[in-house]
Amino acid sequence: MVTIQSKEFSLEHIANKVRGNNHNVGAVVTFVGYVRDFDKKDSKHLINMNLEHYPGMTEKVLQDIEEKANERWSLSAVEIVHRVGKLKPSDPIVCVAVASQHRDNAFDAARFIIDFLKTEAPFWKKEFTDNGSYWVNEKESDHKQKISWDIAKEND
Amino acid sequence: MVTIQSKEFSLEHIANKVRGNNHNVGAVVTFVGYVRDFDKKDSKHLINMNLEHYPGMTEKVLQDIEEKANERWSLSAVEIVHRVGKLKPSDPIVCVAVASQHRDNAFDAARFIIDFLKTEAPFWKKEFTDNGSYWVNEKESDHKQKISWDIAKEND
Amino acid sequence: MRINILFFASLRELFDKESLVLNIESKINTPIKLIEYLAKNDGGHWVSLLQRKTNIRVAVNQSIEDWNSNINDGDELAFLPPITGG
Amino acid sequence: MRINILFFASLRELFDKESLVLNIESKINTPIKLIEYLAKNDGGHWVSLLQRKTNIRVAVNQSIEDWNSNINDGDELAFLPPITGG
Repeated sequence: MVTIQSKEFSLEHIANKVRGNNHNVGAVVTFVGYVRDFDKKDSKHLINMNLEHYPGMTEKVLQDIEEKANERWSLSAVEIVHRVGKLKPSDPIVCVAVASQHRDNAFDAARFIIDFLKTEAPFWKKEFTDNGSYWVNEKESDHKQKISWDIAKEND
Repeated sequence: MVTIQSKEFSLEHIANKVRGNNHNVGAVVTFVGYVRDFDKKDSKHLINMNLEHYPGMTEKVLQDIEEKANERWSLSAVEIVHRVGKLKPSDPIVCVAVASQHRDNAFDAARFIIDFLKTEAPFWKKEFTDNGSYWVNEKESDHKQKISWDIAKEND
Repeated sequence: MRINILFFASLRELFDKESLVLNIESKINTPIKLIEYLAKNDGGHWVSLLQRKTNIRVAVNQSIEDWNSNINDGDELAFLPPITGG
Repeated sequence: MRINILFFASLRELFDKESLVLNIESKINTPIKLIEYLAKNDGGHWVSLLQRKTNIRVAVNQSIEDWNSNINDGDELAFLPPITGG
């Protein structure tokens, strides 16, 4: 399930939800991404950021990623929660939680989902720092990781 | 940090602890393993289980695994919590939580730790089912996964 | 035909608007034809958008599409700067 | 020499005890020599343990060691059935 919200989320709540009442779930893997306050490369400190998205398309893209993960691995449930709006350093931004019978599928799927979310879901971060404000550039490394999944699939 | 306990743990608590007050943590990955109630292969239902361990050695082995993960990846913190004693179906057994600046290290280390825990840490499960009680056999697949990390290291 | 254009993030700031409804001739039937036409006729920010084209993706009706894909009457066309979620 | 032996899980049930202190000659200085000696002299469950040897690991002072590693006076020797945590 996909949720876009401005308020903070509870990891325990999401983990309980993804596990549900399913006594056959043996593994839950969660990933939480946080706002970091310092960019070593640029020596600037973050004051806060604003997370903007494309309502409608965001949900569609994330549901599509969830579906792709379900096609690729045997999963019990998936929860994707992404925040938008104003965020401070060390605030949680995103949570991906995957429940499955065995741990391998949960680990693989969680990683796949966050890799694709980072490159496909229409979110944009504007950072306000002690050295000015700017739109964050897309990371080259994120794109490489998305591509590596495509290659892995060809080799499946 | 390594904790062996009989009481239930809180995922939120562990995740907060592993993140600490570190504004440079960008990612927290957690794995929780649960007691499953049904073994398809044997068509038997679990009533409960008893988890036994080797006090002293368990802590030593898990601290050693944590240390190896810290040598191999750049991590902010690691928390390993494992329960012992009587457990029912769907009870959480084990939690591994890893905090790091970037998500790749957190994912890799969490997986490494649970793979090694499963093959190296002296825990034993006795299952009480509707079809008798028995000590769980070591899983062949767990051993293969541990070995794959050794191979990955040689290729590093 | 009628195309609803959406701008996000740095492009929203550049154009100083979130959306724009255009009535264009039906022969301007791809995103690339549209911005080439607007850059030529209106200039301004459309020229900047055209220049940044390799870093911008287009979404037609909320799906990522090629710059040469078809656009039709009533479509929602969005220009997406490099995305940075998660 | 004095060796403190610990049994866990199925082996604890087999021997019906958690631990056992043995006084043995110092020439019986490896885990394999010890269980071969005990299987020969005491028989019983030590024979079963010897037969299951390939599935049992030994820990000397809480570290996994080879069946041919040295054991010394005062050591803690544990026999570990296949482990199944997590």
